[in-house]
Amino acid sequence: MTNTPENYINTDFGWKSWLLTLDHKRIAILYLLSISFFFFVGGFFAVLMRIELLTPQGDLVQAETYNKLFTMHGLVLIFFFLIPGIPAVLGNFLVPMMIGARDLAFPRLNLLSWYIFVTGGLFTLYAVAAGGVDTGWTFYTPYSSTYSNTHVIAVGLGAFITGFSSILTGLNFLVTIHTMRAPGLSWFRLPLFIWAQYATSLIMLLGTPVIAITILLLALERLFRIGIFDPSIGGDPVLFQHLFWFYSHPAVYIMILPAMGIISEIIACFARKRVFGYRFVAFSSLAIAILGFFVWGHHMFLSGQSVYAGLVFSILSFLVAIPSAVKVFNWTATLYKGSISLTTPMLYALGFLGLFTIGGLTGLFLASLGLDVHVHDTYFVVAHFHYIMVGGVVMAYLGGIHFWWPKIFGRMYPEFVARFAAIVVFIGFNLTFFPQFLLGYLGMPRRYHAYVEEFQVLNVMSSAGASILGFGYLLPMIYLVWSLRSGKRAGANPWDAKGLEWQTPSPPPTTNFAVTPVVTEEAYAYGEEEAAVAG
Amino acid sequence: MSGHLVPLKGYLGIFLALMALTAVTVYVAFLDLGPMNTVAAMTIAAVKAVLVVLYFMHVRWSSRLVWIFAAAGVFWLMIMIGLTMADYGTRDWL
Amino acid sequence: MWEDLPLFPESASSLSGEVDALYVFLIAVSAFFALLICALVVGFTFKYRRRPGNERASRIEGSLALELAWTLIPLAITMVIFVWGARLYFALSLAPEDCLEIQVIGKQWMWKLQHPQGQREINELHIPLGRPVRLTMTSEDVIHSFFVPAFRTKMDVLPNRYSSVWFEPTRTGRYHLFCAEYCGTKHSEMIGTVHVLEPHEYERWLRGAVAGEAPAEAGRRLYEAQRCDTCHFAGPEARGPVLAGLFGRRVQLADGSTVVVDENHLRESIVAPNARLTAGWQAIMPTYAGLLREEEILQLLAYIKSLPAPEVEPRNGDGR
Amino acid sequence: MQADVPGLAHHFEDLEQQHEAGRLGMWAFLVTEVMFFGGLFTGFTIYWNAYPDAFRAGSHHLDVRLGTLYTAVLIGSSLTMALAIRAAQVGRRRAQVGWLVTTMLLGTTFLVVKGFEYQHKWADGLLPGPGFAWEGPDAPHARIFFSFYFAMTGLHALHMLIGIGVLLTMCVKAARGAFTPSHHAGLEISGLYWHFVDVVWIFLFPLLYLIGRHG
Repeated sequence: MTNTPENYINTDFGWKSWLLTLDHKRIAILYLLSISFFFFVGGFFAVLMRIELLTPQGDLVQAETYNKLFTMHGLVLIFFFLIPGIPAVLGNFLVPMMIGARDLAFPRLNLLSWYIFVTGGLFTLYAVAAGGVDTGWTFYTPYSSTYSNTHVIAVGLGAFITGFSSILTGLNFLVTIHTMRAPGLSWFRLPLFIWAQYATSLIMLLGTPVIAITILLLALERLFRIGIFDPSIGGDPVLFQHLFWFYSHPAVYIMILPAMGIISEIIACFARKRVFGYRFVAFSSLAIAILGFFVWGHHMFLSGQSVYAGLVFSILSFLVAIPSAVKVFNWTATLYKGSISLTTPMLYALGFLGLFTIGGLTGLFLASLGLDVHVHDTYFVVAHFHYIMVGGVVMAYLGGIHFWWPKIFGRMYPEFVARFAAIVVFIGFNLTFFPQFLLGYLGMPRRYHAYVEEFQVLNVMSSAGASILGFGYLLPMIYLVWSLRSGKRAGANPWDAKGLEWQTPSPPPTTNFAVTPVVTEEAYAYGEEEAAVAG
Repeated sequence: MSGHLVPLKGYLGIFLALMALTAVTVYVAFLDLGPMNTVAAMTIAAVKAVLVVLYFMHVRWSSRLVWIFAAAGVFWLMIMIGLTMADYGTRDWL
Repeated sequence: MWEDLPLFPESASSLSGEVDALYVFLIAVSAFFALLICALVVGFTFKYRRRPGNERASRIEGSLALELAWTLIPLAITMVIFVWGARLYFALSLAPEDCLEIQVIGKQWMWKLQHPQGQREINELHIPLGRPVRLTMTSEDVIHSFFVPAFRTKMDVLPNRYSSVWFEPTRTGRYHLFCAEYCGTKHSEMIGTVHVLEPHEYERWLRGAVAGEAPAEAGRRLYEAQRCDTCHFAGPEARGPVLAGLFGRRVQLADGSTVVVDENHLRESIVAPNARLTAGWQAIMPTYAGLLREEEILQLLAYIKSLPAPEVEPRNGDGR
Repeated sequence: MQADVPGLAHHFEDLEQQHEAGRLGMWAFLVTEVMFFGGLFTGFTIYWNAYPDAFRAGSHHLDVRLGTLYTAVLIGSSLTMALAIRAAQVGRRRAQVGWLVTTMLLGTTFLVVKGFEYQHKWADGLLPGPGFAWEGPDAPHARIFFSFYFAMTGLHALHMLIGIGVLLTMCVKAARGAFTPSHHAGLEISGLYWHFVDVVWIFLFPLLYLIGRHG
């Protein structure tokens, strides 16, 4: 490290310099460490579940334990990995750099958001240690408010607190993107990752407070029996579902939109081309963010919600599928006449394309009223959202981590092993979750600790796939850590990529840019050959 | 940045208008107007809120972005109430 | 091993084939688009891989025609799926007229069912082939969900409220009954079996099963034991509306709105009588919440529904 | 970089940008606040629509004179808050402090009276929970009215408490002369928050206190 120029990592070494840092890049590292921890905690729960489901009888753990496992698996991975994952790590690091700013608009709020996140996480871990919670991550009343005798309030408080870190992150991004773009960086010159983060921030700001108040009311219901959600004293449990899904459906887009942003960056770079239909991809992010708020009732077609409300929510759900389809088609078209190199990030991005397509298409099955009656609350739903959240978000997250790893740490990861790991993850993922579609249509309900015998073959296949997937996730963990010391040194721009973040040294200096950059060209100006436009 | 300087009289006028509207809404609440009671109460409240937002919170003299933010809050609240009511309002249609 | 790997559950109701048809259609649509995307991605990646002679990409900005095409074509396809799914949903929701009416109570962690003639079952349901069956369901505690994969139907079972589901079995046999809404520790043990029998076998089963009192009959005894008739009778001194013939009618409420007297309205009128008071009556009825079990409320409902409408139109909430 | 401008954070280009960011940030935060209270407003609307009689009876138990008083006090405090900012705009330090103190006093008055009202409701057994005592018909849904009453006014009071805390800080800063005609964004942003709390009350007042008046 002797001859390395000063950067944000080596500028200072003490604990304090990290724990009190206001540098968005260091806060991103703090987030990276914390969410990686939660990823493996949540993944550990998943491993236990898949082992339990190898046999129909439910003989590894007690039913109570199993119920806690799937609850904590969902809670930890949704609230502490998927939602903060891409925005708080890659977004935090990249948003200021991509728009040519020296930091986010509110550095103190940024640090505060990490502390809030950690506090919420500690609450949740405390609840796990104290015995866990068994309501499912959806906290449906009246089970959660009256019948469960597990640590509902502690876990709810954990989610409640973490929500504020999400709000602060969204607020910071929104203001930063509005006010701090470098001279010349007009909206249509922004990288699509920024558009995606902007759309995500909107959802964080508008949705998260609703889950906060809902959890608050749930806690009050549990403590004082206020009656709002309690049917035994005149309340309506379905109202809880409305308020819960008003946030929790858009929350899915909090997870997937930033992932889509990453995919746009990676595909443009490794096809060496401007993203096909840039404006359509940009606006489809906004369309998803806005339309995403109109569809929550599709989780409630069988809840006792009115049939007519079901009709409205169904048609709106089909509409929100369109902008996602538009994105997929545009990414595919971007490859046309490109100059494509299959690096590790690109492998993840192409894997994302396939898996997200399947995840999105199976969403149509669930939006369709008559078919949802059969597949609702079965493994079909489980498979669908894992295709989006694991096949989509986690693939994109890993792709993004590899893509920007040299920028963040100034080291290259080992390319060959990384490609191998990407392929293992892709295969393992499909083996794990494709059988679950079949299981769901066969009628296996979700959240079953034991099941009837005819479901066993598919469950064994799924568990086998999960072991491959788990191995695939461990590999990057190992070689990425290894690369921190022993990886090849990366130059400022190892991919020869466009975008302001690549114009700084790797790792970047604390102030990002010595001189505020002036932007004179569109995003992804890879200097393509002028050719006759086909199609 | 120092923002728009509202004359003292302007603030006082808004204040008096708000107080007058408060008096009106209390008076109207005691009349039996059937469903119009709700409409009247909510309309008056909305007018009062708009006065506070436009003048006391200076939105009248703020950038377009602030207008959009303020409108977005109202719009999303309407989505939440409206679509939830779409369920409760039509439950016994079938 | 392929016998161990079924792809479709058994198909045993009048609508299960239609659900399968929509499913197959959606699989076809999905397979087409998924394969299209995969083929294009793989094809482009191979054809335009970076190699000498293809160091630089060709400049392509986009194409409005293509954007419109891949917005409007998927939109049209999804609208077809929407209409198809919605029609099916209505078919699954609207029970035909002359159903076999069965009462279902879900509780942690069992299904309690009762036939109109009084036979009770737990986690088992015997029904005749070829006759539509309608279940009126409620829960004693948390939310459950009644799911029979072979019938391709499912409905949440809520506390303090009735929901219903119907199906017409078309094949004899034994089929799984699952609880599909997570309901606590033994959620996965809240399962049972639906037995679809030939009609004559069903008759024999009915005779052989332990016949309890028919719900309507038990309801009549409850009605008398609770002295409902001291207030609900025809005459100038009546303090509550006549209940005979009330079911299914539209009545006016004290606040001016109207409501159809269905199971849920009757239920609310028993457990929270003053929440939605019928116009023209005083708020004097005491609540029976906690005094009657779910089963007893269902029996009262069965009795009230069984009462023949009186010849003379009584004054029933349509004002005095 | 113009590091020598007083009050300019290192990562902003100029004060204009910094102030605009602060103002936008507060507005974005207020939008989340709208949705936070929005969950309660949604629930209230649903139940009020379903059980209008119980809600009117519950509302009838609230003191409309007190409700009017709260409204007047809060609107007054919004006026004094606006005047405090105006004093900063024209550079009058003592007036700033004076108006801020008045604002806080009005806010405190609101909270103290509210405290007495809570105590009264508690004594009457109207606190939702096992001890809920309701004489009129349809106790379950009257209880839900009072659940909303306490949740909404309680959350509102909590916001006022935070607001008073913020104003106290601003007051100290104002006394030290931190706000000048060209640089008083902190005060302005605190004002936005205070006015927002007033706007919430403008809706709570008719919903809670007035729906049960007629008939």
